[in-house]
Amino acid sequence: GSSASSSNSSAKGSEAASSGSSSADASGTLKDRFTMARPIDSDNLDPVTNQYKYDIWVLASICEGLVKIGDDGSTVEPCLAKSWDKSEDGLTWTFHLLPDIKFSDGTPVTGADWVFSFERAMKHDESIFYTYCKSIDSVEAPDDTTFVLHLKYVDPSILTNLCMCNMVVQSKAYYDKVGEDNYINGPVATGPYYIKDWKKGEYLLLAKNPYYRDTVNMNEIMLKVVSDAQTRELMLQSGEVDLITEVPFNNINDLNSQDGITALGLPAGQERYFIINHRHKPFDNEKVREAIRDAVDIPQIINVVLAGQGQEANTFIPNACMYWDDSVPYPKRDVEKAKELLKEAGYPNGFSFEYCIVSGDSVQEQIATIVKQQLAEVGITANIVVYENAAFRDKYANNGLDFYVGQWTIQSNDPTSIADYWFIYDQSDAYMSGYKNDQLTKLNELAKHELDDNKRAEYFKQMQETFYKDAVAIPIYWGTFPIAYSDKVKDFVQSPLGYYRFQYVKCYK
Amino acid sequence: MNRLSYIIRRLIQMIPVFFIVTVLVFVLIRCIPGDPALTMLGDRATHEMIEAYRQKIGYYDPLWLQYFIFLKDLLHFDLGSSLRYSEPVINLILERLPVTIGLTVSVVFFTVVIGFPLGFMAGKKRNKLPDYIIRIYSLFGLSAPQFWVGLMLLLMFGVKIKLFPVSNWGDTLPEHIMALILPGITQALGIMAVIIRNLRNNVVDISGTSYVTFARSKGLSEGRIDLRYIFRNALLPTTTILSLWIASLLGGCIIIETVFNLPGLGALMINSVLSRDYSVIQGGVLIFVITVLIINLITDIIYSMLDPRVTLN
Amino acid sequence: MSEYTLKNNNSEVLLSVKHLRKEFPIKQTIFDIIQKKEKKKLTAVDDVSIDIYKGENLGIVGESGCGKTTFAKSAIQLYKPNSGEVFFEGIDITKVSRRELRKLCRNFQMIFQDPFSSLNPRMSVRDVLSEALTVHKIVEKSKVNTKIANLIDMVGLNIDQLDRFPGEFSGGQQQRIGIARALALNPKLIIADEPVSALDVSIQAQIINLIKDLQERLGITFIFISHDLRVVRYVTTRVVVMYLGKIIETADTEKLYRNPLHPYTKILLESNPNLDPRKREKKSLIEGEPPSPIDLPKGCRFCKRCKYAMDICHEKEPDLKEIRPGHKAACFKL
Amino acid sequence: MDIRCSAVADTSAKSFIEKKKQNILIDTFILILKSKALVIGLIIIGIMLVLALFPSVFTKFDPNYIDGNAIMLSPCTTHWFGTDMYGRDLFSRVIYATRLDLFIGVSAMFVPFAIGTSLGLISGYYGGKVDALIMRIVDILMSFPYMVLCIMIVAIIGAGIKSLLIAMWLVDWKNYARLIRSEVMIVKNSDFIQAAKVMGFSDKRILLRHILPNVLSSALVYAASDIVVCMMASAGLSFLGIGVQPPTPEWGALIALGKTSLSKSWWQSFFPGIFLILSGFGFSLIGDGMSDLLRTRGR
Amino acid sequence: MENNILEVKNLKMHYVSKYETVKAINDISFSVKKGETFGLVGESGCGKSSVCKTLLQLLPPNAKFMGGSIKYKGKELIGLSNKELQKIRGREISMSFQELMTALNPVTKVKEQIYEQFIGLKMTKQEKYAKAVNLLKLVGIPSPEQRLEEYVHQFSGGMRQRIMIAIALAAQPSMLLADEPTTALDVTIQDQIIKLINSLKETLGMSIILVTHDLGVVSQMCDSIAVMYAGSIVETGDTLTIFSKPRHPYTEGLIRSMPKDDGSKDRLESIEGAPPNLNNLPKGCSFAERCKYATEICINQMPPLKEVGENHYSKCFHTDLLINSKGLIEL
Ligand SMILES: Nc1ncnc2c1ncn2[C@@H]1O[C@H](COP(=O)(O)OP(=O)(O)OP(=O)(O)O)[C@@H](O)[C@H]1O
Ligand SMILES: Nc1ncnc2c1ncn2[C@@H]1O[C@H](COP(=O)(O)OP(=O)(O)OP(=O)(O)O)[C@@H](O)[C@H]1O
Ligand SMILES: [Mg+2]
Ligand SMILES: [Mg+2]
Repeated sequence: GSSASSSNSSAKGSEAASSGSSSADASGTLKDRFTMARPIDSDNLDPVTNQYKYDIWVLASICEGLVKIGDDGSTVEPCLAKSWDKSEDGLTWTFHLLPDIKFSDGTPVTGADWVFSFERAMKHDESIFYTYCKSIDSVEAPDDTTFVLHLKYVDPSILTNLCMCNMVVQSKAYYDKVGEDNYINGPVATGPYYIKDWKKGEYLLLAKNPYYRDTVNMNEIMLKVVSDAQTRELMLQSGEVDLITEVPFNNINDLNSQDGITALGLPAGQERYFIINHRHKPFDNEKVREAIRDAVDIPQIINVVLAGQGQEANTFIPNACMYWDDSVPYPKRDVEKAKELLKEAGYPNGFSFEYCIVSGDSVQEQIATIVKQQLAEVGITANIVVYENAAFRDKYANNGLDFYVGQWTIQSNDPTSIADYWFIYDQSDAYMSGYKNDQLTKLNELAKHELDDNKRAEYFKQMQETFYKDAVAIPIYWGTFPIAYSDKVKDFVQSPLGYYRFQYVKCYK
Repeated sequence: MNRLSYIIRRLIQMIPVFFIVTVLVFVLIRCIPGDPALTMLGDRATHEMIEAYRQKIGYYDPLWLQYFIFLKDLLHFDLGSSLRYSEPVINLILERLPVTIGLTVSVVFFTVVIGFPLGFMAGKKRNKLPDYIIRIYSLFGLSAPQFWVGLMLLLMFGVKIKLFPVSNWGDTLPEHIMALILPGITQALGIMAVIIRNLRNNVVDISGTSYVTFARSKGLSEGRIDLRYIFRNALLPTTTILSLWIASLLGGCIIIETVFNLPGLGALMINSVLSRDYSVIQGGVLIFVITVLIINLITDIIYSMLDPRVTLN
Repeated sequence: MSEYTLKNNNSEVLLSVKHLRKEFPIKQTIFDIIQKKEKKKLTAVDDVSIDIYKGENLGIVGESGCGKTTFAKSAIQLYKPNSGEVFFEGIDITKVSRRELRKLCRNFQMIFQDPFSSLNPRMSVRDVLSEALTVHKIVEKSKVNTKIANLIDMVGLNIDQLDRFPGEFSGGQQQRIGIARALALNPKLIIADEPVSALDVSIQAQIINLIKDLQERLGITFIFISHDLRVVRYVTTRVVVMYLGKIIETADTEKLYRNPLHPYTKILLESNPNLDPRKREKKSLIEGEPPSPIDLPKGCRFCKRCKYAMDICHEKEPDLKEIRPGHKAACFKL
Repeated sequence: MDIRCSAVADTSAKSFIEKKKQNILIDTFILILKSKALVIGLIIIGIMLVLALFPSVFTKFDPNYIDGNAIMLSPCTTHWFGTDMYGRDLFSRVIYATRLDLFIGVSAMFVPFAIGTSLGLISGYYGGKVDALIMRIVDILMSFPYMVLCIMIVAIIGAGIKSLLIAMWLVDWKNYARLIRSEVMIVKNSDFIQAAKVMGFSDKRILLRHILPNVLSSALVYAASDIVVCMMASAGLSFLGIGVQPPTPEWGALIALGKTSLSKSWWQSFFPGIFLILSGFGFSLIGDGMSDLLRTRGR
Repeated sequence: MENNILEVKNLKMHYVSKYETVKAINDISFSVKKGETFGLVGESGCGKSSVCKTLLQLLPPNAKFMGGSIKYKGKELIGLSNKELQKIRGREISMSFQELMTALNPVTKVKEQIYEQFIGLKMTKQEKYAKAVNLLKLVGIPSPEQRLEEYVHQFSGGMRQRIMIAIALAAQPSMLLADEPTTALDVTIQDQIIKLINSLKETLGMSIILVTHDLGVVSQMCDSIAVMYAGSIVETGDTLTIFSKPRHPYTEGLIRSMPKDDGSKDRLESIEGAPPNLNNLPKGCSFAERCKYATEICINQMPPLKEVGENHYSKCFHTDLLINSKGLIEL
């Protein structure tokens, strides 16, 4: 089920995501291959053990599960299961599968494949997706069109969880053939595309799954890896690629003004926060954190850094998610109040701290540049320190960071995982901020087991309010996926969760 | 000295250097903060996951043991496998080596084709207009940032005139060659400056030597003297400098590789350092060291063949 | 002249060189090492013994490359000799510590073969001289300038050339700077290694006169190396003829010039171009090149080019023996 | 010829010293003036130095001030070089960057120069084991990929100019050491060094007073162009995102920032680029001029 | 004159640089007869090599030709194009250089450097080889077949001198300019070279201009000589005359400063002072400053080259004072 609160964003999402559908002219002939450039390659296309968004986003076009998240990112839709029943106690779910489904290598999908796939997901407890299948006790496949889940406890988000990439059906025969070690090169599954060729760090080539049950437009999808943003733009301009991702925000308008190129920000379930390390002085003082919240000018950040392609955020839950609460106040600049708060906190003359950024992340760098000045206006000195990625992570893991910009990209529209990350202290030190609030931990636990939608909403509302009250972190904005593509491209869909839906895309000659 | 015995001696001399470099890389890479588990597992990793991962890759083994294992594998020509790509390091490197070598060849080609004639001309027309123009041009080449030049060339020849691809390593040799032209020119522009200046000075020096005058006294034609005496002899010291550059090109083309999006070794190495992919770094540095040492050896031998005065020892 | 002979024999020995040998190693290949081949070496000075008396002027002549410079340099420890002893006023300077040697050094100075390369191109004449004077505290600080002026004057240079650099002087002037530098330390022995070979006759005469004057006035002992036989005859009191690292003949200058014993010495003296255009020889007196000092032939070193060579010459090396009083030579024929 | 032992009066000799010393200075100055390259180079670097020392005299804008109303302005009368994406005045950023850039260039050159020269001297002069050791280290440094080392150092001490400098200090001396060593090997066998030995001078004196001045010139000339290379390297690091810490103005970083919108706002990388090239010119000209000068001074 | 193979008239040449003008050749005239060895004598730096290089127009870029004429076999060489000069150089007049350690290309085999002389002649490889071997034999290099394959650095100084002479003779020129062929060599090798050139001259019938400052060498080789001082010829005549009756103070000084062969230890007479700077020549006689006969006129006026005997000229106002000067040798 989906909540009403996310409907507005999903509507917007679907509109923008299916680009230029209005002018779908029948005159053009399709190219053989659709080429896009992205900055980073996938690392691991094992549906279970992968970790990066760049893996999951692609996997969405390769693998399918029982159900899937709709293209708007907010609804759960049937996929390989055409319907399902839930037992009275909510612990047994029976899925009725589509008949005659075949893997991309032509072998039929059997119950054994389903069982194998799920059991593998449940076995890999080091996978970052393990939480999504935590509630499943066991699975069985009485026949090739029925699949049954037995839960350990009632799980309100089980259907959304089943949309995750680790619970997709994969060919057991193929797995047995290549073995665990080579499985990161990708599974054989039932999605519209399969992996035809993968030169790591260079490109990933997908080809149409001939056994796919639905229409697929392009024969091949080429995902090139081009790390430099400028080079990506030049490639688009020269026509070498049809679409590029992660366009620098301040170039969107410029690209848009060029002939034959459209650039825009696709709505994304992505949020950036200023994350403050409560364990470091003076951030242990709530007033100081509030002062910072009052000192930053988020509209300016969105204007300068995102060229307007973003939305101010108010809480830790991205607005693409269920249970997002609009009533939580948005951070608003108030220099006087910030100064006042600082005085109350005992820092009338301000203080200085280390503002840590990861090298090579231009958005982080730009935000830092602006915030440095904004904070300076209330007397706080931010010393920007650039860490190279791994060093950053090391410092991050050892509580060494004072203050940094964190980013969360949702993989499902259920906010459970993000709430876990913030409020299960033992798991992640509350996003490494060191914030510890037992009450919130308890609330989160309750929300996890609550079947009643309204009650869940209430729990999440409370969490969001406390999050604001304690000034745990400062939400900045909900981002977009900045892309640019040639006008030859129609119907490119990337859901707000980032999933590519390559079966829709059309690229004309 | 006998060439063969010289080569053997040089190869033997390489062993300690090679050995020390392995130790150095091994220790250095493990000294720097950042641990592979954290980078590999990403933001959402829990403490347990990190722990499990570290166990898996032998993070807690004593350093000497890790090194020992590394050496042992090395004896079987096994450089280990990449943590990030889960692929044998040797495959990763061999896949990218052609690109890097191709790039180097392209750079050397353009340096030679453009730089040699210019340097020679500047030297011949010393303190005349062509000399000044060439020297100013070479200074420009020296002090213009590569990435800027690269992007400008791409804008001009990739987007506006569409003569070359912006980035298409491609699958066939002609495609590869096309992809290597602009990066070759860009990188050559910087090196050329050094080559031109060096060659110019050599030409000036050689033009004044008495063997050139003596050659003239023999009644040889100017063309022959330019080519056989001045150019040929001026080239000798320049080739040494060029070889030093070739060595550093093999490991240092990262900026060019990024701008032109070439899947070369530089990018692989940098990314591996960034993600603490230990075995790739070790393997990469190892291959690099061997290549550099061999290139040095080859240049020394070639040099000794070109210049009989140089003795190999 | 007989007066010189007398004087020498009565004087005390200043520098006594005993069985001096200097070899330069030749690099080996890896195969040579593996095959345990004997290390090759270039024998530049081979078992040379000679006494140098106080106040005399000893000439050393010989073909180029025969080891004259090497002998001189190893005698004063600029090259570490491989074996042999060198006594300077009774002290074995091959055995003293570096420190002590440094102190002893000021007693023997050298004038180098190439005047230009023997001067630091980046030090002015003043710097060169004042450094020598101050480091060894030859004179008080305040007197340094006076002393420099004296020295400069003594070698016939002009005081206003003091601040010039060696490159700005002619060869003869450079050579004089070298002499001034050597004189600065008040040495007892000066080794002059071909001090005039790079110069013109007119300048050569000035230097020769200067050397003679110095010897007479200050009583400095000289070792005078040259291949200009006329100059040697003019300047020296006793001559040593070297061939391939060995002394083959030694005698008082006039004795040797009037009556050379060794075949090589004879050829050498006759090779000296005659100043009279009417006396031209057609045929060269000597054929071939000297053998390489790396693979020395068995027997007499000169036998290959010697027209008097006998069988024994190819078998055994002749010793240097006294043929006449004060006249030694190494040849079986004598 | 008689030997004139005339005692030259102390005083006249002394007065001679002073006069001559002055003349040497003037001579050198005239020589410098005669070398066009040197003069032009010195003028360029002189202007740069003035900019570096008193940037505030030349611009009224704070280089780091973010002006939301002046984003991406093209060059105009108020903003001579235009503004960047934050609305900062580019002219003042370029001017203020001069100090840091000159510092980077000079210090990245100087320390390796000092280390390399000393080690090269020692290695060339003493030879043997010391030499073998130093040369092996040079070999190792030569064969170690430079950028990888750079990034490792960045990882250890954080991004920024500091790590760039340290990386250069650690690595770049090898060139100087090689250069100096090979020259020392030649010079140490020359007669004037033997003369110094026979004069009983200490090794220290021979090394510093006699050998060093004779081997320094080529290293000096190399150093002048090395400065440019160092400044370029810092630009490269900025490109890779591990250059100076924002918002510090630095030419390389300015160019790198500007390159994201090359076609739209050319001025962003153009002007800092011009300054970078200009200073490169300046230093290279000084290097060229110096080599000319040393050549005429030499023989 | 018919039998003059080379006539040089009023030759002037300066080296011009940014800082100074070196007046290396100041109005020099002389002629060389067929089959004669003509010596150019004078102390180092007086312009002897410059004269030779001017004859073949092989001057460095900073040299500036200031006038004069060079007639070779009646043909004017000044003003010839490069192409025409190339035909003269090596084929007609060839030169062996003073800088024997550096005048041969270090990186090509001796063989190739000799072969270069055969360019343009239609010769087969074998012919070239045979000729090269012959040449080396001629100059007395043992095992020439092997030596042809070697590089210059493998030869000793004396050998290099011979190779240079061999190259210079390869095209059988009518005239050889030998620039200090013996200066850097020791007496025995010097002796060999002297005898070699003398015999070659006879067998090949060449004319030779020999440059040296060694009077011993001059006496053994030259038929007539010109004594140079500071860029001009101060005395010229046949060897015997000049050696026995020098009529210029400088020549006299030179001769006097030679140590005698007879073992006498009389103080040598040296010429005081140093030669004038060629970039700042005095107005009058350039030797005046060092000359013991000098009077006012010498300082103010340039002396003319006066005939003082048969074929004997001296550039001095006071040749009369020297009428009884003692030479090196007694006639
Ligand atoms: N430093 C050195 N290393 C190796 N060999 C040397 C060295 N110095 C001299 N020799 C060799 O030792 C031999 C003697 O040389 P030395 O310079 O003593 O001769 P010389 O008699 O002084 O000759 P010349 O008259 O040319 O000065 C020569 O064969 C020379 O090649
Ligand atoms: N390229 C040049 N530029 C400037 N001056 C030169 C040049 N070549 C020679 N000179 C000067 O011209 C004068 C004559 O030189 P030249 O070489 O003809 O003398 P030389 O008589 O051959 O002397 P040496 O006996 O030393 O060979 C010298 O003073 C020399 O310094
Ligand atoms: Mg010698
Ligand atoms: Mg000459």
